[in-house]
Amino acid sequence: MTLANTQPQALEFDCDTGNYHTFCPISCVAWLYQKIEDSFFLVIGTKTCGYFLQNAMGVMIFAEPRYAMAELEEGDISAQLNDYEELKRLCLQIKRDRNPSVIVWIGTCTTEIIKMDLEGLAPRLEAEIGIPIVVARANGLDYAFTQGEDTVLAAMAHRCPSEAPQLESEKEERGGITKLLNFGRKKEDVAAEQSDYVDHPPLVLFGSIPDPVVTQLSLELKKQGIQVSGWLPAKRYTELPVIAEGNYVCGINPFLSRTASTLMRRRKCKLIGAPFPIGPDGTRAWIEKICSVFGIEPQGLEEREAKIWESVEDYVKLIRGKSVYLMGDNLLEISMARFLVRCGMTVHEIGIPYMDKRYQAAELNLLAQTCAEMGVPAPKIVEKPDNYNQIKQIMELQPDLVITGMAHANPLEARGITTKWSVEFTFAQIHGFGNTRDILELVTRPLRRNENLKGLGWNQLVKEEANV
Amino acid sequence: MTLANTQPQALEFDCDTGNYHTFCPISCVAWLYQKIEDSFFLVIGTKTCGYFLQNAMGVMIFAEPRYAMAELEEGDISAQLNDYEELKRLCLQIKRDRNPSVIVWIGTCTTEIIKMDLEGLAPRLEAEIGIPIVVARANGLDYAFTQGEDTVLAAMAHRCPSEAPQLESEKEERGGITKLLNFGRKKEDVAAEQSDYVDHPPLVLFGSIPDPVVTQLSLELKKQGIQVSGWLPAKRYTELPVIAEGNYVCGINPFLSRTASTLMRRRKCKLIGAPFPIGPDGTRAWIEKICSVFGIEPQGLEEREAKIWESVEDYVKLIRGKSVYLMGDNLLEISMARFLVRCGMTVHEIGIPYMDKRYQAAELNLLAQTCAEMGVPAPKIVEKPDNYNQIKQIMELQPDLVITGMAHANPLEARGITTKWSVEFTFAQIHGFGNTRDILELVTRPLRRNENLKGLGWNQLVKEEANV
Amino acid sequence: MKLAYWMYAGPAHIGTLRIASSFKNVHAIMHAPLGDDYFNVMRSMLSRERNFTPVTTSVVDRNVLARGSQEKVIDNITRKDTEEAPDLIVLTPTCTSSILQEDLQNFVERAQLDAQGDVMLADVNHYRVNELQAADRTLQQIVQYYLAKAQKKGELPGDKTEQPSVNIIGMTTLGFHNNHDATELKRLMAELGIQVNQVMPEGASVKNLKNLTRAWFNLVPYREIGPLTAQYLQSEFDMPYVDITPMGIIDTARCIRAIQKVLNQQGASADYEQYIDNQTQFVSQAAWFSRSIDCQNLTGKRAVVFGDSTHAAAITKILAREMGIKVVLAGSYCKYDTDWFTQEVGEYCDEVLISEDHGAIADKIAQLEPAAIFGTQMERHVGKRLDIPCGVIAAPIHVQNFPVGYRPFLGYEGANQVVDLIYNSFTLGMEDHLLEIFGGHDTKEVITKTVSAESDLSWSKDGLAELNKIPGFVRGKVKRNTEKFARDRGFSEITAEVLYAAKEAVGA
Amino acid sequence: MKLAYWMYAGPAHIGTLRIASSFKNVHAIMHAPLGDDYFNVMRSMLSRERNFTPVTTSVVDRNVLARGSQEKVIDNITRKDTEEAPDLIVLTPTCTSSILQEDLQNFVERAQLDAQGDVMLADVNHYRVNELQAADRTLQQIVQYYLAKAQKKGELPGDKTEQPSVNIIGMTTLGFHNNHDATELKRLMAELGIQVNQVMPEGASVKNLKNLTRAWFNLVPYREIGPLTAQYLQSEFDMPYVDITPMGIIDTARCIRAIQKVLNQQGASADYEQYIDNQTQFVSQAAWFSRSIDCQNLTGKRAVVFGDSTHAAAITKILAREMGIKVVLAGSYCKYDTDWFTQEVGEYCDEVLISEDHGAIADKIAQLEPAAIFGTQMERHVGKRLDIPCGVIAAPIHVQNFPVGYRPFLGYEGANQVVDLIYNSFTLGMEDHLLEIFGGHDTKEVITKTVSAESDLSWSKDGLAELNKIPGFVRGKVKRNTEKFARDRGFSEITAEVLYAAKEAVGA
Repeated sequence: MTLANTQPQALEFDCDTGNYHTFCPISCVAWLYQKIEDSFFLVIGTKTCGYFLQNAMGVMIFAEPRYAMAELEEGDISAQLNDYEELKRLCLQIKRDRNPSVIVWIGTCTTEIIKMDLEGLAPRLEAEIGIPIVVARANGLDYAFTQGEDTVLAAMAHRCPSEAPQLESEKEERGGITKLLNFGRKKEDVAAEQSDYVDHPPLVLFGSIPDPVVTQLSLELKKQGIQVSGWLPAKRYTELPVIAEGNYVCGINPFLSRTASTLMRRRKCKLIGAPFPIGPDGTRAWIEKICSVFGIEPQGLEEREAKIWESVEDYVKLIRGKSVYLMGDNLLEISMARFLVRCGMTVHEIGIPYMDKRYQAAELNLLAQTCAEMGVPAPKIVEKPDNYNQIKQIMELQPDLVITGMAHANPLEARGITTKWSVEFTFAQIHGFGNTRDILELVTRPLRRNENLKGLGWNQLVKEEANV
Repeated sequence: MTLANTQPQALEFDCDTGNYHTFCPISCVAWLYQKIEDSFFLVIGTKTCGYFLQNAMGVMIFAEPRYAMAELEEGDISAQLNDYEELKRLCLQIKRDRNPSVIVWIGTCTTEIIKMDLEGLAPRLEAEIGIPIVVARANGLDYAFTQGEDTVLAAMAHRCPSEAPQLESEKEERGGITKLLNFGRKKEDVAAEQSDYVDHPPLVLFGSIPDPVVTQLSLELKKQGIQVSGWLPAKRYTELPVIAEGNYVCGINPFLSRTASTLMRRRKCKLIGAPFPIGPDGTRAWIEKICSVFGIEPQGLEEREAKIWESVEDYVKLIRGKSVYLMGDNLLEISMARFLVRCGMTVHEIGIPYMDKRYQAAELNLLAQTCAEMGVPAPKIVEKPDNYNQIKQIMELQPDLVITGMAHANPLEARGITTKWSVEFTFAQIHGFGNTRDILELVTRPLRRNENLKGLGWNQLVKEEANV
Repeated sequence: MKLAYWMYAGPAHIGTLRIASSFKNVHAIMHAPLGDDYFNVMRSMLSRERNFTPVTTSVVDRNVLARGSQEKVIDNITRKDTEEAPDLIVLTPTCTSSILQEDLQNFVERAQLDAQGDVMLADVNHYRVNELQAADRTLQQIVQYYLAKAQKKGELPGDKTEQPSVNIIGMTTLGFHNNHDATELKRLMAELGIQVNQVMPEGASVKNLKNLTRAWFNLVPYREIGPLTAQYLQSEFDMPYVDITPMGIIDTARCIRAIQKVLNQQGASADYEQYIDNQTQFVSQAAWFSRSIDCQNLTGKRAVVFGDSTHAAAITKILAREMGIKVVLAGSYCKYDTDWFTQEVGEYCDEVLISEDHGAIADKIAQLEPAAIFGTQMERHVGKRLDIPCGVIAAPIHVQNFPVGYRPFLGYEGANQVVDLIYNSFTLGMEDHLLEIFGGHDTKEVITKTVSAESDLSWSKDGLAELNKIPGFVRGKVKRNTEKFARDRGFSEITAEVLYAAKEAVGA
Repeated sequence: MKLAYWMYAGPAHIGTLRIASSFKNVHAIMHAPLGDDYFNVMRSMLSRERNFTPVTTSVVDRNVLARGSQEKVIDNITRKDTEEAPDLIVLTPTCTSSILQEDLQNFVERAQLDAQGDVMLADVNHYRVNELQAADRTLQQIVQYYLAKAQKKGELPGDKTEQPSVNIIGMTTLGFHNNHDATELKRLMAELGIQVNQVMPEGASVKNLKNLTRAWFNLVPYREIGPLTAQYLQSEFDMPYVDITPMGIIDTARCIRAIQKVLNQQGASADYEQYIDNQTQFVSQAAWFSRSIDCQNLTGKRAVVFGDSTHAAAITKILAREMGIKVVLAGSYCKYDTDWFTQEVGEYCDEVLISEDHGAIADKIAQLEPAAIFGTQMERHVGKRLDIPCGVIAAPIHVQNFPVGYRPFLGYEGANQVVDLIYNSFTLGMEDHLLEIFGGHDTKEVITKTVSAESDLSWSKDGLAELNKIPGFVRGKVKRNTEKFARDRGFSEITAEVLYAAKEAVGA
């Protein structure tokens, strides 16, 4: 790699008209209900919300999952019905049918517009029916796609206990991760192993990722002697981590700014602002930052990163020197761009629905630095991009790859532009060293496919091209 | 019902050229391997035989069943290979893979023509590999379709023990049916119940029918105080019934003349010549005949039969007064015709591949008598019918229903003739009082269907009719 | 509030957008919050559309809410008017934005002042009608708009086409097999010597709508989308219409005969009887299949049908009349169309169920235990859980309903395709059963779950042993019938003898 | 002797009878024992044939064996000649009767003395060739017979048709989707402006065979049946032929270009490039599907293909070239055609398997664990047992291969149909996986069978716990790869850490 100019250029920011497409933030129920196994998510909204959940996730879910709609009907909108009684009826039915440990109410645009007082109703109903009710306003007026998770985690942050439980049995229960890591080992071994850890203040990580990735990242930190005392969210609502004043917290997803500020302001935690553990470069930077906060000298990380890069060279060589355009969809864009630049790509432009420059500061710095190190221009970052303008630009620039939302992928492909759905990165396992191959498998798939088809000359599959 | 003339007319018999279609007798493996659960059937023949088994049974069987082909190749036909060594190799493989209690060798036309000495090879190989080998010549030169079962049962009749086993454990094992009937009862109850039975010489029934029907017929006889001491075949080869000289035997299928004569001539049994227990009339006659042999006054049979008829009146009224033509396929034709006449049908002609007038004497008498009682002409019975002539006749007579083999059903339907596959009666449960509805369900199905379609005017679905 | 896990029909704005984006060169502006714009995703992903969906969201966010949306909506309309020069821009809110009770009609009028193309507000109540009703209404609204406009300008042609001609009304984007149905109907019309004046809305241009009245009649193949337009054209322009769905051999013939009548009333001398006969008996294979031996084996089998009005009614009639299959339940989720549906299927099924609650339908299926289901993707999954085969005959739309190969439901080739669907549903289910029967029984001692302890009666060991000899796929039924028999006769224990007595008595 | 549970191709006489009964007004006399005549059942039941199968068995029984069959065979030939007045009677023995080594040629000659129609003995070795080879041979024999006869009589036309024309050779009764393929090829030829001189043998009359030579060229779409005839016509009458199977977009284009070349060599000036382009990019949906997002998700998935030469080779090429799917094994049961097959698929798959032993193929599939199989009915059942979806692409014929709806494999519509077949095979399998992933995990504690004790390595409890978090459909693979990794590195116990180390190292 050529290290032309290691002085980072300043990143250019812009904010466009906002006629862009992304998924509704209520999407988050699709992965959160799986992550939190004893939960039930109730989306309070219209037929429009319900039909979205049913259709747009790319797969119709047929079994009765642990989420449902509270579909508002005309009587609810015109306030002829009593919200409390209606919600009580539905929650009692959920309690009877599924008996979850928590019901999460997901507010929508409609509950905002009709000013339904969910936060006011919840405590009363919680007391009456005896199940915790968490309220999250995952509405499209204020949030985009993955930020739905942010609203839920911010709401749950309030529910984490502030001190370790007194009862031994309860303690056992909350031991989630540590217990897992020690699963099946003899007590003495466990005790002996505690000495593997450095003595440091409690660290809680936040962000919803599949359990295997939780284990991987926890093991990663353990190698540096760092013990993760809990994850928000945990596998079960009843295992929410203990969060005490002065604890350290660190996010693993770039769209969790609200959760971060809640933990800082309301729970008085100290936020470790690090790049996100996506790609080997990001993962290394993330660990290094945490180590530095705890005054630990990281061990073997450089070699580790180098080895990972070596092992994925077969994929990296497919994209090195190529260009990519990120239309903006899931707020993972900065991390993805930084990783792809590190892989040797040039980034034309990064669209992003929402840009919290403070929470993403470390990631933005790493992006600028990576661009400088790789000798490529720093991309322009456009918040709330205008899709129409983007597509015009793409047709001119003819990037080698466009990472885009689902609505534009087929039409771009029909015009000879290679695309990848951004939403796949939302659902795939992309965190940590071990998943580098998985991201690259996704990124390179359309390139590999179209390389394969190239010889066939089927690039323009639309007849007369009207003005886009 | 009108009892016009109860003097039976003489039945008319004929034997035609024999250019007719029916299934190969090796078909019997398809039901016998299921009936005898610890068996393995090895059909020794050509690719032609194997492809038949695979295709013509109307369903391709994909799992490795307990039958297979020993496919004769050019070297076998030209006798360049040693039959004994070849069969040994295959049987050892079967022993290794499936470990059956018996291997039944099914000889075919080809083994006849090349004069392969299966009966000579079997005892040597049986001794060498330690598994009983039964040889049956189910070839198409001598037999038709269901007679394959006859060849197998006749061969097995030789293998039935002639006296009860000495060991208590073995006795237990051979108690098949009786054990089943007493299953789950206390010893004392069983002992007490033995008194339900009249004291009569041992009775063994022969013919392969599904286990539920075995139970039904055994219960039927028990009601008259008659104890069935065994069935040929039994559920397992190791449970073959004890057959001693002087025992009574009675067949339940009309195509078992060879088995009957083997039991009489070789095992010195007394054959009860009865009509077959198909239809409530046949079942009643069958039970009465057995009772009469044992000097028992049958109880409640008349009422029983009447009740059954009453319960199937909804089906019977669909065929009463209608005409049927049996092209001849599975040797069940006489029993079927007799039953259908009793239902009020007129039978135009009965084709039958093979007619043993002695073994079927009681059934033939019952047919003549039934025709007389029902006031319909006695049908002509044509052995080895000529299909071409039959179809010409059918097109002239336009019967309401034709019971035919599989090759002619669709073309007849396309010409507006209502048909039923004879082969379905081979596979369905048609014996005993309790299955009357099942036969009628099959018989009336095409009539119900075509009644339903009649209004649509789709009767002639072939364009220009060439000479048939 | 309604607890909902699944919907059969989408919200109203989806219907409006399906109509708008079916037309050529029509753009829709959706006035809605971020995330409500998934119509574009559905169209692109499900129907594998090559073109960008001509729908732009004028995003409602917190700022817009505070400031009012008028400016933004009008800006977006005029901007699209400039950028893409559509013939028509249709504005629609969604359930959410319709609550704001803004004067959208006024926005439209203001925008029309600047726009070169036409601008229109889709006029539907987002809480009272669903996707299908809204689509029907929007199509009628657009047609009415352009006919009124032409009338005003004196551009409405007064004549009919020289040859008999037809408008085919109701083909839309994201419609269930609509693209292939349209092809098949065009072929059918060609064979009948009828010129196709227009097919709409899919692929139609609003500029040509003024010529609609030149056709001799309108053909409305679907019950859900098209009737309002046909009724409007009849009452305003005296155009007759035929609304018999040509699905299945019988109703295709009925539809053709109705067309013949309509043409002959206008002076033609069409005689399609010979065509119908030839198609029915020799060209299409469906009638022959009905008569063939394969189909004989389906006689009397029990089926449940569920879907939209059009497909559920048509399939019910095909099953009952053309194939001799017993429809134990026919149902529809088009609650607003209950009377029509009930009348159509009444004589062809045992029971009618009109419901939008998928749970109610699932329960019915579980209880009725049909041999096959013909329903939506939801019923297919119910079938999977219950191990009952299901053929999919109706929307909600799924990517599998956009096959690349030719799969119409209408006309004579449609009749062939429906035969395959029905036959394969039964036989693929049958295959498992045959494998169970013929697959040999190398010690299957397990008592299946249908033989559970849930019953109030006890089974003796010999009774259970006999029960377990019965093939799995009828065992549940035999068990229930036997228990009913035993209860009626006051037996407390079911032995083998009771089992067979029940079989004799009630055909268990 | 060979222990056989299943056969991919039937015995020789089936091939002969398929050819004879494909022709119009040709009758076959089968000299065979009772029960060997199930060809009539297959034709009637599988292809749902409306007409009686024109095959009569001259039954060989014990009496005939004793007396000799000459009289009976000749009687039956002359009887049929009188009864049905066929143009030709074809006599064939079966495996069984061919052992008798009678002089059947002499029987035929004797019968010919009395018969009005022609009489012929099908000349194949029943122990050395199978159904497919026998069919190829019998067709060539019949063609040769009639061309020789015409030549002798001086009735052979010397000219070509005015317009470019083609004979389509190889369409037979009981052929895999042959009826729809024939329709599609006729449509294709019409679009290319090529007149169809004859299609044979299906529906052809032997009386017209003398006109075969008037066509400009022969088209032989299938590798199994037709080539011998085409080669004969080339060597004797200098007729060029095209034998590229037009299956899939690429080979359809290749076939059309070969036709263009053949026509232009004879003085035509055909230019089909624009037609090919338009079909490929806009009319057929197959090329667009390949480029679409749905298909992107198939990239790199692993498939096994098995069938006859024609279909297995064509599908392998479509999967590899047109859809980017990795064919880990391509196989054929046409052992006699090994060289051709290997050469055709060599560069498009990892491994080639030519075998008639279904067990060997099943074992391979189990070992390779592909994401989908494209094979015969047998492989479909193997797939069912292993829970791997399978699309059926080749004979042995099954009633499901006689769909009532239009389902060609050849030409542009065939390409569409093949896309559906492939896509549905993967997605229906995928659907189960998605349901597993998205269906929620309400305490699934069961360790699946793939995680069995069969391995020599022990899994720690935390390792097992992690393994069980991996979705079921990849768990087996992850387990094996991890164990391989552990074995290579000398770990005796697999902990969570080892599992993730393996993932990093080998992408387990």
